[in-house]
Amino acid sequence: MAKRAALYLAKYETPHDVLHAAQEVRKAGYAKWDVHTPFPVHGMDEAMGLSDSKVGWIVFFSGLTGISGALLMMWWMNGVDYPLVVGGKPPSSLPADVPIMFELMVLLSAFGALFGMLHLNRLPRHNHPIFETETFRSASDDKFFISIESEDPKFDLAETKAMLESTHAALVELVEETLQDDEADEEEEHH
Amino acid sequence: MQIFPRALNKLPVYAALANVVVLVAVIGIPWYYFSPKNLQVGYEPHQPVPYSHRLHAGQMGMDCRYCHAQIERSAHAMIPPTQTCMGCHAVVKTDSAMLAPVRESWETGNPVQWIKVTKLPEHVYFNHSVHLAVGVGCVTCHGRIDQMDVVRLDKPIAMQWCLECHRNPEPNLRPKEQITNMTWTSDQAPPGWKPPEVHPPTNCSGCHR
Amino acid sequence: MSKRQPYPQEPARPGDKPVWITLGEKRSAKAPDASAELVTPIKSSDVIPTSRLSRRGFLGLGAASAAIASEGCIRRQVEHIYPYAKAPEYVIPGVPNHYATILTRHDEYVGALVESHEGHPTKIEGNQDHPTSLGSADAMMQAATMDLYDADRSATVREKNGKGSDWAAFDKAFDAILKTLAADGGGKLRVLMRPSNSPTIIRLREAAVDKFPHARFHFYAPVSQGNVYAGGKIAFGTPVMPRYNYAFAKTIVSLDADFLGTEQGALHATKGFARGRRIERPSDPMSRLWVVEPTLTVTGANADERFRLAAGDVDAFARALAGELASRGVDIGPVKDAIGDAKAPEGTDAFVKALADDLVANKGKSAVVAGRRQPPHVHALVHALNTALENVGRTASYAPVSDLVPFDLGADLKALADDIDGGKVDVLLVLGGNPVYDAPGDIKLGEKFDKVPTSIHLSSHFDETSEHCTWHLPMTHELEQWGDGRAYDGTWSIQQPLIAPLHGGRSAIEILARLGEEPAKAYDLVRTTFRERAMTPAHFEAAWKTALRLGLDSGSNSIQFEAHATLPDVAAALQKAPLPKPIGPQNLEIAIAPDNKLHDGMSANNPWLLELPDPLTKIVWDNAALFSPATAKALDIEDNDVVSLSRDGAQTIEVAAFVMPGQADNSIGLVLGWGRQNSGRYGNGRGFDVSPLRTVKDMDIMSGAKLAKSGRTYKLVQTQEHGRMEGRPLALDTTVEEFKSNPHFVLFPSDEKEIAETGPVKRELERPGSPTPKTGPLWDRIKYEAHKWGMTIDLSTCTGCNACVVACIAENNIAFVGKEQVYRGREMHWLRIDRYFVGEEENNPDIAFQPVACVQCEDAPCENVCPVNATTHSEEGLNDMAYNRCIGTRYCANNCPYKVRRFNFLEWRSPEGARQPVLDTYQDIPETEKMAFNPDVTVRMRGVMEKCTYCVQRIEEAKIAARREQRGMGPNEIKTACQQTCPADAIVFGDLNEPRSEVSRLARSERGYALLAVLGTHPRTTHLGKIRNPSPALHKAKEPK
Amino acid sequence: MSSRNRPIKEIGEVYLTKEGMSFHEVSDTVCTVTEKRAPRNWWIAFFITSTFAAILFITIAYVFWQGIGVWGNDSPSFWAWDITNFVWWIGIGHAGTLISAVLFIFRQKWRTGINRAAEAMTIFAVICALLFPAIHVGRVWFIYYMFPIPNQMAIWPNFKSPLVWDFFAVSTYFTVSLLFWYAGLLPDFALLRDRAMGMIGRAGKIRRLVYGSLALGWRGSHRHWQNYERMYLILAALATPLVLSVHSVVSMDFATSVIPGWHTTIFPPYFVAGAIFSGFAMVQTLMLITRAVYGMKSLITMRHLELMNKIMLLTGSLVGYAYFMEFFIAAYSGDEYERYDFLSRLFGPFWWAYVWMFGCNVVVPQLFWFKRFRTSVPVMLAVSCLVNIGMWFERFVIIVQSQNRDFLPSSWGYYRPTGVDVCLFLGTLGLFFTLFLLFIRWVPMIAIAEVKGVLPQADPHDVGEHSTEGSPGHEAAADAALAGGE
Repeated sequence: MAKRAALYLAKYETPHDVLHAAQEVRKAGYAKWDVHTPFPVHGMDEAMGLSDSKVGWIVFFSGLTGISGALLMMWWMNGVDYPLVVGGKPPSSLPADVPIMFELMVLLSAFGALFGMLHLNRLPRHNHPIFETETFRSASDDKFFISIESEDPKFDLAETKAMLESTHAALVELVEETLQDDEADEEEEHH
Repeated sequence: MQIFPRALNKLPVYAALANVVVLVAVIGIPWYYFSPKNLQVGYEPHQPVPYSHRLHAGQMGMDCRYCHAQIERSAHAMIPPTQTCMGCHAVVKTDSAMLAPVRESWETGNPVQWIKVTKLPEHVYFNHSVHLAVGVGCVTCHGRIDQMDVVRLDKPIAMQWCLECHRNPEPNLRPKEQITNMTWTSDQAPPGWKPPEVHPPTNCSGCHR
Repeated sequence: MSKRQPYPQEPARPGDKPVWITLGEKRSAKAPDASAELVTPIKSSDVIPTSRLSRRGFLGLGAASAAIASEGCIRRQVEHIYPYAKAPEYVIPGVPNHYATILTRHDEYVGALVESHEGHPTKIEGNQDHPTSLGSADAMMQAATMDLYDADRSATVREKNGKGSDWAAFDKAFDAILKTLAADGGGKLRVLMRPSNSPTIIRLREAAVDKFPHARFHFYAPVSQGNVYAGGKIAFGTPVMPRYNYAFAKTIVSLDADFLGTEQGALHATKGFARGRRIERPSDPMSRLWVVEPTLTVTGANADERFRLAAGDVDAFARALAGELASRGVDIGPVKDAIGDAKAPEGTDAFVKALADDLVANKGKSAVVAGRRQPPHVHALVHALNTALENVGRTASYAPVSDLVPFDLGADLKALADDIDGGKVDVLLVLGGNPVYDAPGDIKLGEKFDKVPTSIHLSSHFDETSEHCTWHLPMTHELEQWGDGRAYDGTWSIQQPLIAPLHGGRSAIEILARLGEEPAKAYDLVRTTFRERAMTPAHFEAAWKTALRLGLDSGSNSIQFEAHATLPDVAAALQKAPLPKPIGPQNLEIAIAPDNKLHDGMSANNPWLLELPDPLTKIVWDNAALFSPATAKALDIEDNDVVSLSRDGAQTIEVAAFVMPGQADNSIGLVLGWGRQNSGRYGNGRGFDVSPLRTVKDMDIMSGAKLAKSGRTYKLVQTQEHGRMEGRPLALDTTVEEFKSNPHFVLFPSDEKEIAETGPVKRELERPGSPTPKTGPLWDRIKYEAHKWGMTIDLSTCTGCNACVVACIAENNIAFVGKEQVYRGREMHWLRIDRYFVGEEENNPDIAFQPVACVQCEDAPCENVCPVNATTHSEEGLNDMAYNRCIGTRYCANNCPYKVRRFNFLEWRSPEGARQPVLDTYQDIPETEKMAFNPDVTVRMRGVMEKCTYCVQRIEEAKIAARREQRGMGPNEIKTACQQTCPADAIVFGDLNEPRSEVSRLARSERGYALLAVLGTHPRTTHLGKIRNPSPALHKAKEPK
Repeated sequence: MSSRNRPIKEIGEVYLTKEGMSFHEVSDTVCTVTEKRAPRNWWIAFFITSTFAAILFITIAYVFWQGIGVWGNDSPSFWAWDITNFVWWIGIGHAGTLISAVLFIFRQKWRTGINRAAEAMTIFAVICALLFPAIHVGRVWFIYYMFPIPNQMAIWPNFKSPLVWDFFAVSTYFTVSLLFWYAGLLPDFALLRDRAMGMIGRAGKIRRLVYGSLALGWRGSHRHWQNYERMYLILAALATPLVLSVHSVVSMDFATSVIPGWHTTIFPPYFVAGAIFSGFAMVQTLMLITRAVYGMKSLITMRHLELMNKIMLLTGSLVGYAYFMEFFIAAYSGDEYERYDFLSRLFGPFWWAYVWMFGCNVVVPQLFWFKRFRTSVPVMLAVSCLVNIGMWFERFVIIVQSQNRDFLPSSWGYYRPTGVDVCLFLGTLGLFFTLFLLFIRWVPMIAIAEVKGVLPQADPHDVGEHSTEGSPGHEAAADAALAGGE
């Protein structure tokens, strides 16, 4: 069972520390790195220099589908396919369609929001090298981490370690993952 | 420590695929398999008397209304009484084994227990007379009965199918004298013949009362 | 949900008796069709159609497959088709035949036209050509099919020792009996039967007397014409049946006579009366009806002037009236002295005076009518008055009575009882009737019967009387038997069977024939009698066929003679008859009348009638003792209290009390026909039997009643609990005067165009009508180019008689649900008659009847809210209801302002093993009841909504017929069931787009208004406002008080 | 400089949690509930509620077998307890999403203590509500006619029917609430997963598998947090109008009809106010109980409760206003039917129901004008229960009373319920509480990640020297943080 260096994990005690550390790492010019916190830490977006989230767009378009789909469905079913005289009203009347148009818009938007988020985050991903280490368990509790992946071009066992220690990390650890036969697709999944 | 195998990371892909499959199944399967087209058409029960429409209506060319008398006056299909059969079979094929049930019925007075082929739901009120009156041919709903040795259900008799014609009857209309003609096509229409102006009901009480 | 399949199920079996139908054609009897689960053969256990997989039982599970089934898919179970073996002539499966016959109604014969589907009767209409019905039928006739299919009818001959017997055994025994009787000329033979003017019965009776000279015939019926005949005897020297021309009479006075309801001849009386009331323009003349009666009756409810008067005081009132007339120069000769200075009952003075003036003003155009239960001399006096008022020959004429039975039937029955006590009776033959139940209490007939060595009872049910007889014989229903009878005017009518006896019974004449001539088929007996219409054999057959076809022998009606009362005799009778002690708080009265629905209780097992709300009290499944609000307060009685009533010489009964406005003070109103113990599953123990209170002396009117509260209560159930309109413009009415001054009293006519025509609306009237909103909807309203079905209901002529309600039940397979469910407000009647009390006086209100069925709104609120499009509009503006699409959210019913939608809360036609709500037991409905279903109408299952469809099945049939025959439709071609049966012709249906149709004319009438039009529902049903014709004089007289 | 997350004592703000709570304490307090064995009381409660839940399902089976005639529904009360219960439950189901969404958008940090439980309650209430439209139809096996699916009858639902709107609205609401709830749970499931790592034996393995798969491999990555926060904000933004729309649509079942007492434009806002009112009352009831049972006083503080009471006072008064407006409109409309109907609410056969409704919904909440009552647990418990009773009667009055006094006096009636009606209603209560008990037993009943997010030390700019080497106890850190704050 060959092992391979997957990522460096640096642990911090407080949000304050990890925020500063993140700024350092970013200065150091790493690309494939991440911060792990039990709750979203404010100012981290800037610290990591992340661009705005794209969830909004997904929601917008799914919502659009919902509202137009609803209108189309009702117009065709009641107005075109089998127009019936109901209460002496015209077979297809817009006012009556409004509530359902709204509901379907909301419904599809909601789906768009959640699944869009999951998609952008490439979740669900139940298996991740980072889970190899016991240290990481506290990431969801009260500790703060920075991880730098080995795929990162600037990744270097020595330098990266040094850089992370320079950020007052409470602990720096190299996480290794065991390689399997399906190496190939494992690789491509990283890219 | 990993809880799940790496393979599970493909989950999203599988989930997406599964979704599509289920969706298609849920809508598609009932749509097709529960449809009269699939469940009704081809119903071909074994009748107590192997009466052959092919022989009587086809080869001998008897008019449908010879047996199904009064069908132009009544709502019902007018399955002929034993009397009608005996009209001929008192002299023709008097000892045919196949006709035994008919003769028995004639003697005992008990009816021949025909099996219903063209079954409508019981809340549907179909009226033969009016359809014939406007010139809907037998063949339109019953198919080439003159080619059937055993009567089989030929058309998906369901609301949707009825509506197709009720919404656009013209293609299914013919001159009144042609209603029992199994082979009539619109190009045989006499010159200048126009399908009559019928306005079949598409509202509920047209068929449900 | 299902309808019957077209083909008859049951083969003709060798055993069956042949049934004869019109034109003497013979055909084989057929049991009902079976195939759909609703109907199975009643005689054949062998052929159970496989499709009788009870879908309902199965739906109980809510099985999804049922859903699929109703979509017409996978119905794999085999369905059979059973064509005839030998097709009967004149029967095209699916095309109903109609046969003319007669039915007994209130002990008179009424012409009927019966619809028969593949050999079993499903619907009864009046016979257009018959003088008694003139095309109309009443509630009891409409319900007759249910009597025919009553599953509790007796099916076997029974002996006292309980062991079932059969006809063969009886015939043997009976022959022996007759032999022994022949010895002394039948000295110990007694025959008890209901009075009947059937020529055949009379003939056979005479024949029997020839053979058994010493035998005695006795007659009894709980309700009889005795007093009427006796009165005629006094006045004219011969018993007569008076007839009044209500159409022509301008002033009609009813002295305790319910001539629109329970009296004989009510059907044609209503026809005539309605004609006199139907006014279209204010200028039209209108009759005025004065009623003096103790209990609010249908007649009283239609009165213009009504006085609540105890039945016992009516005598005094009549005399006072005569006096007033005399004092106004009406020549009543010696009668004047006979009445001396009779005091009018207190409070009636103004009434009598105004009435007298009105009569004098309308000499020769008036009619005075006395009620059946009033004593003979009152009838005599009435004849005298009609003579004196010159009405004879104009509004009053008299027909001879064809069968001479004793006038006092009670006494006749008593004579029989005494003979039994005296051991003079060995053999008692009771043909029909149920004397033990309905005989006066003081005779104790049951005990008497037990003493008779051989008593034979022929009856449809094994009833109270059968229990006291040694032999019980099942009797045929009138739709199963040959017979004949005479109409009130003597018209000779033939009764022909529609179906072979379901339970192998025999008719009265078949038994009677055994006494006299040699036994023969009823058919021959009736024909033999008919020969008496002196005709050569050649003519005979033709005449016979015509009579069968028409249901009557035209020209056989006896001459109406215009007799003039011989005043001295009347005077003598009056002198002989002392005035009864006036009714008062110290002298309570009990007045017994036949019931509005069950009459005398002979069809007490008929669920259609049992669940039919009483026209006035709206009580179902029960009768009650009626008290006026004042009396109730005085006696401290409330609704539902159980009180015990008694009087000297009579037994005590317990009955539930009901406080009824319009009831006379100190008079307790009771009705016959209830409290049957042995009527069958539906009728047993319903209501209270009042006959124990009757005595031979006083059958109907009895003073000196004693009343005691039991402290218990009994649940009386009404279909309408709230009787006031709360000032809402619902059943609009006005007086002739107001109508003249303001022809548009209904104020806002039913559509914009009308408003333009009739001009602005008067606001000052205190009861505003309901305007159609001036601002229409936001969209263009739909135009109905082709047919535009509509209906008008004339509140002026509607008497509230309930015939239309039962007609609707019979036509549309409407379920009955039982007392408990009605209590829960779940009655299913598509057509209901709302009864409102009008006016402030709670003791003596005016009555307004308003029939309400689905009004077929053009902009129907119910349709908008149905989530599944189960109720939508047709191109002809019908508010369609697709039962098979309905999922039962009941939202439509919520949103129906008229509350005419009915919901199947439970499976009223219980599936196997499910609780039958009507009886609250676990059982299926009887197979025979299923034969009553109309095959053209879907039978609704539980969980679906239903409502009036304007009889869409009739509309479609007519349209199809027209198209089949390549013709247009006649202006008034279609008649709905309610319209066809309405004796008052108050309901008119037709095409509003058809200028020639009657409905299009009436809908535009000035009295026309749309119920709750203010909601903008644009109903297709137009109600015509009610016009009353109160006496101006009387009201002026009232003013000062 | 001071922390955004610290209360400004000057204006009387207090801590949202027990002062100085550390991240780990928060995790512990909440998670241990799901990790320890259930307390005895839990089992007793669970036994009782699940019994009632069982009754519910038996009753439903009975109704299917016999038909809904076994209920008291009649003509004219074609709808009665069935729809009353439906509207009541839906109303209760509004508080959850409202607390989560609306308060989230208004940045009301105090919501964090209660939003999780509130959302759960929403979902369970909506489940109970959805039961009724389903079983109240006469032929339940045909209910799919309501859905726009292709069929051999070639006929579609009637989209003009408010009932169809209702179906879409409620099912949408249920789905969205579910998504919202689950999204919020993601990080907490991850926490439970990670805590389970240490556990040995079967229990640990199962917990790892279950919570692991539910956590979808969440690893608190900030790149994820970024999308996550945006998603949460959007869901909140969607849910807010949704909440308002749902009960508006429900109210349209009545408002679009013609029946006096139903046909009212005031209904949508009036129903929404009522919904929030009853919803908060139910949340309050539940919170008070769980708080007592599980000693969550550190996380569900008196401040939470008092704020809730204030909202109840507000919405209660709104509802009261609506009651008065109804009468005014009826009088002002000049519509005799409308007038009569409202008068008979007071003096008609159902006056007693009106008294319950008015007393519980309008009079009782006025107690909360006084801080003494606002902060007294027994009082608020009593009030919140009474409010729920009152709100049930409100729906009863609107639905049944109006039907029994509509246009034609001839068809007026008096509604009488049956035992089956009662069993159904109690049954839904049983189902509701059963689900809720299961929830507090297996799911973090408080949004841990969010609570941590509003702790003072969660703010990176929250000064207070934190050693860079080694780790001082959490208390120390917290104290330091506090010191810095003042």
